[in-house]
Amino acid sequence: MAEKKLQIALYWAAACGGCDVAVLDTNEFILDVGAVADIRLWPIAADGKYADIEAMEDGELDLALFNGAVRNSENEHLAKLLRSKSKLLVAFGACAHLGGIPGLANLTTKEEIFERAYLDNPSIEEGNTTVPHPETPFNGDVLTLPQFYKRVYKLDDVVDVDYYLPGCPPAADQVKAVVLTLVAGATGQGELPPKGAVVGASERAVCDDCPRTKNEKKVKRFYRPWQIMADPETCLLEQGILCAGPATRSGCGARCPSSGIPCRGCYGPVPGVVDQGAKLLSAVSSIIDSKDPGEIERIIAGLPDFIGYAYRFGLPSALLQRSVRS
Amino acid sequence: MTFEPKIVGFLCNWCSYTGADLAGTSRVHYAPNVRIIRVMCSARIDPTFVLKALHDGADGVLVCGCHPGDCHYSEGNYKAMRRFPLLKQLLADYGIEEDRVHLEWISASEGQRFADVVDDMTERVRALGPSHVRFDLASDMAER
Amino acid sequence: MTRKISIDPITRLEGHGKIEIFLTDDGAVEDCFFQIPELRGFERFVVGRPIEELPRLVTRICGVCPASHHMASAKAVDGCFGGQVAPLAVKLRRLYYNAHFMHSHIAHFYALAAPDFVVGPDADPAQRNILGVVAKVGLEIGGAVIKARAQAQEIQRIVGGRSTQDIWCIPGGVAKGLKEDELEQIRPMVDELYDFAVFSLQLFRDVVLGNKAYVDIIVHGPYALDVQNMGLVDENNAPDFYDGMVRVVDFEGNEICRYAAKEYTDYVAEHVEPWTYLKFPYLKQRGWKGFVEGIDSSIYCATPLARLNVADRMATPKAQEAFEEMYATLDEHPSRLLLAQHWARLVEMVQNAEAMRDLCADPEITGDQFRVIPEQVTGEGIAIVEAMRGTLTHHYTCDENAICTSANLIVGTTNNNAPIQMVTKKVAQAMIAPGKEPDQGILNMVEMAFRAFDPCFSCATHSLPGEMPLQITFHKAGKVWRELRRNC
Amino acid sequence: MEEPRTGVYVCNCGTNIAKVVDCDAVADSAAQLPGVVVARSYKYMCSNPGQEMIAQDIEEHALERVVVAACSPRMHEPTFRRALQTAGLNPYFLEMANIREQVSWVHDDGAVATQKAKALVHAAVNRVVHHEPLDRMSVDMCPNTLIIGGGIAGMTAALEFAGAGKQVYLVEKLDHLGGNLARVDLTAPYLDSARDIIADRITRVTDNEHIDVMLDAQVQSLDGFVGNFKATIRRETGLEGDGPTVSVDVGSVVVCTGYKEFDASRVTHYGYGKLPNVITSFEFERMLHEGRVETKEGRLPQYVAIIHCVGSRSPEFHAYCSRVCCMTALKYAREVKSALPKSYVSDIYVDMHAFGKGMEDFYRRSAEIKTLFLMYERGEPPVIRRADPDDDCEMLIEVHEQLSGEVIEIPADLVILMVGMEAREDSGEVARLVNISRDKDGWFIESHPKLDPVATTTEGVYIAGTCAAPKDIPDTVAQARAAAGRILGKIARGKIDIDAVYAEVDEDKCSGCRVCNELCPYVAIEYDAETRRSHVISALCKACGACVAACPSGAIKARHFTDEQIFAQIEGVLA
Repeated sequence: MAEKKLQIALYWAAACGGCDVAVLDTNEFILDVGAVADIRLWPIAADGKYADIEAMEDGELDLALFNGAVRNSENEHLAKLLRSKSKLLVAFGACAHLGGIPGLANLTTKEEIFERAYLDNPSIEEGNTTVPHPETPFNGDVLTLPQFYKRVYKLDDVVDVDYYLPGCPPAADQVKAVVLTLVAGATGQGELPPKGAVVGASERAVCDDCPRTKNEKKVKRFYRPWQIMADPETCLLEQGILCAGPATRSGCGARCPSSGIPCRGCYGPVPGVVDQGAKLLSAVSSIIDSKDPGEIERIIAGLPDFIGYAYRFGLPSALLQRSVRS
Repeated sequence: MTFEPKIVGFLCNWCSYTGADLAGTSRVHYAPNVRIIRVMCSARIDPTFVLKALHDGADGVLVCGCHPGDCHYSEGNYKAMRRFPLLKQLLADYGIEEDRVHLEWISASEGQRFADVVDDMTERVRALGPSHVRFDLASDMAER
Repeated sequence: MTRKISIDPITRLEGHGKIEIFLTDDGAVEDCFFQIPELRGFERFVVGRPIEELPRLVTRICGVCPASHHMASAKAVDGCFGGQVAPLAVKLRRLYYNAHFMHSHIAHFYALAAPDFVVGPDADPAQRNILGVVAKVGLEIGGAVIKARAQAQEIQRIVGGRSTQDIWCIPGGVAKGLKEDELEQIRPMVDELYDFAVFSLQLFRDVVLGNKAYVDIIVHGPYALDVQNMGLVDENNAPDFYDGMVRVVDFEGNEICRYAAKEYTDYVAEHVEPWTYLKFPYLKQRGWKGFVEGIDSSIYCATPLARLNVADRMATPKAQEAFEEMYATLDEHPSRLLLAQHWARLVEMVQNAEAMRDLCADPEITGDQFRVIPEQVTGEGIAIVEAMRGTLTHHYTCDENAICTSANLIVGTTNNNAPIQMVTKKVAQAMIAPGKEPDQGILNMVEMAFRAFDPCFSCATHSLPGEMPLQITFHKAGKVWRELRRNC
Repeated sequence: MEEPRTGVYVCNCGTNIAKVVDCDAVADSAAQLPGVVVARSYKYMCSNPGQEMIAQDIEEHALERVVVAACSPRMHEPTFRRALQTAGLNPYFLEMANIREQVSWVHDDGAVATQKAKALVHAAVNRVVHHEPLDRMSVDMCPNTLIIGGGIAGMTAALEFAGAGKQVYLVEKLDHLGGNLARVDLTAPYLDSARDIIADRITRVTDNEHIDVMLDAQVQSLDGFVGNFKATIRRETGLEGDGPTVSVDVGSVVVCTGYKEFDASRVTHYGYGKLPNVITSFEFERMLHEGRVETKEGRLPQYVAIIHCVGSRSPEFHAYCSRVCCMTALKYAREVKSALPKSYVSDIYVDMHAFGKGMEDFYRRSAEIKTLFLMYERGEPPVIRRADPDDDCEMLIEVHEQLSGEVIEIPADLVILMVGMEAREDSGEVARLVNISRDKDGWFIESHPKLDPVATTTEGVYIAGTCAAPKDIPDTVAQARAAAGRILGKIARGKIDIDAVYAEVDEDKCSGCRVCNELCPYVAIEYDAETRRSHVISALCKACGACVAACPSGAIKARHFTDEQIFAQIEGVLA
């Protein structure tokens, strides 16, 4: 075992870099990994020989951690490349797992995004009509840019994924645990999780780890977080503050509710749940305390843009993808 | 040929489903577009069912329960009633036409009414045309 | 026929920024393009979301400096509610933000910049990384670096619940206050960080200023750019990272303008080129004049150095000493020497540490009045903070139900898009000339030019700062002619 | 996964299904579905040969699942479940597709109907794959019974139980037993005295050691489930209102709350309430009781008129027939004659309903005693007005007589309105109390109108007598005995099977968010503060599934209505 070092690659696509920071936040642990593995590609921490990756045999890599969603042709190309070169491919973090916050772009269109970024914008150069283009000719040659897709995809929309590590970003200790498990598995010193498994997360919802006290729930009014001084000890949902905790897999350690901020669901659905948003919807509306249709309407008016809460981190993984608008 | 919508109907066992049976025993004829799925109570209807039906190609979804105050489980239909407006809002956020998903109270003695509801819903969904919701990743990626 | 050289800082396929250099047949640089191939569209898809959610959304623009976006966003959202904020919340936010600034600067200086200076620009690439630095300065210092970064992060976590992908600010204040016991945890860390900042300055003095070769690179390298400077200052024209007025000063030290956040559209505009997704901000009143240097150029830098360039003094005593020492050595204020960025960063770190110390000493800091409930929705908010990598502007509007109706962002690195463009071309021209074949050297030089700006393409394009693998591909009539690589 | 071996049986239901649906085609398409090893179309699946066919196939083809496409599962699901059980297969491995009530009886286009039938069968086959073997829970049957209502029905049932030595709690709202029958004098057709019928029963009931009669009492709450109810009963202690409550354990409940008579003043053209000598049938019964047939003024009436269908069989009031009024009217005609031989009796009716044993003879005999029969059109009811002073009568009734086709005016000194039966105003409360449903007229709904007339949709709760619909004494008594018989059978077994369909919490998934806690109408969900988990008391759960849909963790499973099963059905109907 020891003589042949593990071959590892880390990569980010349409992401913010928080996932790589999460890896950095394992601090000295990285050095331990360095001891058992060759990190063949990791742009943030340098010294990755990309060209070698392309030159590699298929399956030459043992493990590839891919974070970020697929927003453009380059992201997709790299996803496919790493898939073919690596024995194990891990969707690392909410964007690769569910589409992440960049996935909210699926509520709008490519045209609207370009319009806003380059044409209709208070600080844009007056009278500008230029927008970036995949191909710009220059002296008989051409400057190329990757193609910006119509919508955002999650990693397993474009390639086959072995494991999913949820979180925005994944908690550093979870990253540690998962890397250890996979390294052990890949070196035959341990059992690999079943293919397709969500790793580095709890089997229960965030409430299980949330320190707030929970009681029977009946809600007469929903509040936006800034509208009331929430009691620091009791369940936020009970107080009428929309919290995705009950419909969200734990593993984060309930960081947000512990700090007085409602959960927004970055770890994705609880195991066995098909659509996180639908489940949040069902739970939240089930605790409405009224039998009067008019009053019920008034109560849910306290939950504007529900789709933005229901699929904050997972629109590309929701049951419904395409609306009549697109 | 005219478009024949596919509608999935979720009916509670005690009132609506019995009402639909009554339409049958009374030989009341109605549009054949609704395919009925029986649940014990309208409160069992998880919004996921509705999204799943739309996702799998339903052009419309009909949800039926007992009349408020007359639920076999005393208040199950109120639970359905509470979930529905938020579900409608979510579907609207998606840009899905309102008439595609409909909630109706049908009692065990309202066979005729059930038939009317089905005919009416079928007409409204037919007028909307086929649902654009059904999502096929392959074709979507092909045209991106 | 033109030859095209393409430098992929993070090769094409990893693609978060590449350089295309066009050579004439005789081998002179004809033109040079620094391309950013990414766009995510936050400005569009935050529309329709409840305005108070934006501070939690925009942090995903950049996982490297999420706190900068969180702060700018929080302030812009406060603005949408009439701008009323609990005074204690402002103090807590400053404490939190200084901590964030500090760990970001530590990471950059030691992991990214130090290799050039501590290990040496000409050292073996394999050694030119944090491990090399540790090898040179000794393990205990290496340990101290990791510890300091972790401590600064821990302070952020204790104060605001999370150290990355921040969640803490809500309209009118912050979600949680600072408890007495939490303050007691923080205090010793703050003191250690102060000592660490002072130590880092000393290290710079000893290792860098003590080495004539390095000083030469800083002062005489091709890394001077005759463009203007932008930065946020307080009423005394001392740097302020959280709030203040934007001051723009030309490279000779004349103030061009001094404006409040809400006026930004009068002073800054963004130019678009078809070959890159990243826009080019410029001084609006001067108009877009292209990528040109000069005293009346409309191009500006917004960097640590620029911040000190527009400042008359530092806000805290120890930082003030460091400030005076630096400019005395550089012997110009403002300075055009891009590599002085690293020094500027250390000076800022001292101010961060001192500021945190003062805030911890504030008797009110553990109070419970850390939030006010907004009474009205006024509909528009514009906020500016200093991100580590430059001035950061967030501009929102919302409807009467506090739902976002529009958003506009000018992020730190975007400000420096044009200067990066220009310095890259400058370096290329210096290194590539008729008859002079490009060689490995160009890689280091180009990288150092980049590094000077610490370009955070997470913000601008969401690639990451790092020791960027470099690759130059020389094209003759579109065909690959030769390749040079480092770290790739 | 390897699909379980499934058999599909398409019932022709004689021609009920086959005349519209191409059953063979449905079977053929089913045969193509994964896992289906045998698919047959047969004339009557519910017949013995039909059931044996299933049993045989289970044997021969080693079937693991069975789908029957036939009538509504509400009709024959128990039948086919038994068939599976006798063949040694878990009864819950059955799924039915309703292609009669919801296809052949409601669609006429054969092609379309067959298409729909195929889809429903596809859904059933998809679903049955995910079925799990379930065991019914067997719990003790409490031998005590609660009877609500002390009328003829309630007392009859009570005596049945007492006769079998079983404890009964008979709860009567009023201060006396007897119900509506106690307000009646003689009964049709044999004119024996209702008094005797009632009085005898009242003494037997009150004297019986096994019958705890609670007068001035009302059931306040009923919790629990079949075999194990707990009822709280509040006794009114006269004037000072609310009295003590007692709580009793019962295994079954018989609802015998009876009816109330129609309020005649709602029919304006009869002038009831304005004209002093227009009275209702019950007011007339009281006269007979007191043995004096006379007008308000105390004169003996020369002309007596009886008007039928007051409030019944009328579009604006009740569409239904109250079933007993016609014969009661004839009874009155005879009683008037015997009381006042010189008087003239006219009987104004719509149709004379004389169904049932001895009734036609009774009708004929009444005709012989010179009663004047006048038939009016439902749309044109008679109109009563005061007579002029010089007339020899007090009132004049204008009737559009159907047989002669003439408008006839007849004299009257006393008018008896045959008021119909209607559901009691408190029937809604009672329905909610014992959790049963009412039809549009407020009558309680039976489990099946023909096959199960005294049971309800709530196991352990039965209905008897006129609370279910208007009926006469023999039918009421028959129902009361039927209900008692059903219950005594269960008591004799001592144990009772609870449906295996209920909700279950997977505590490894439950996060203790407590969203479900408030939702259960039967307080079947317990939260354990120690383990911070919620859990369902299966015996109390009635399987509505409210908590299942609400659980954001998908930690609650609705046995036999799982998400997987319903998803599979959705895919099936849309395939």
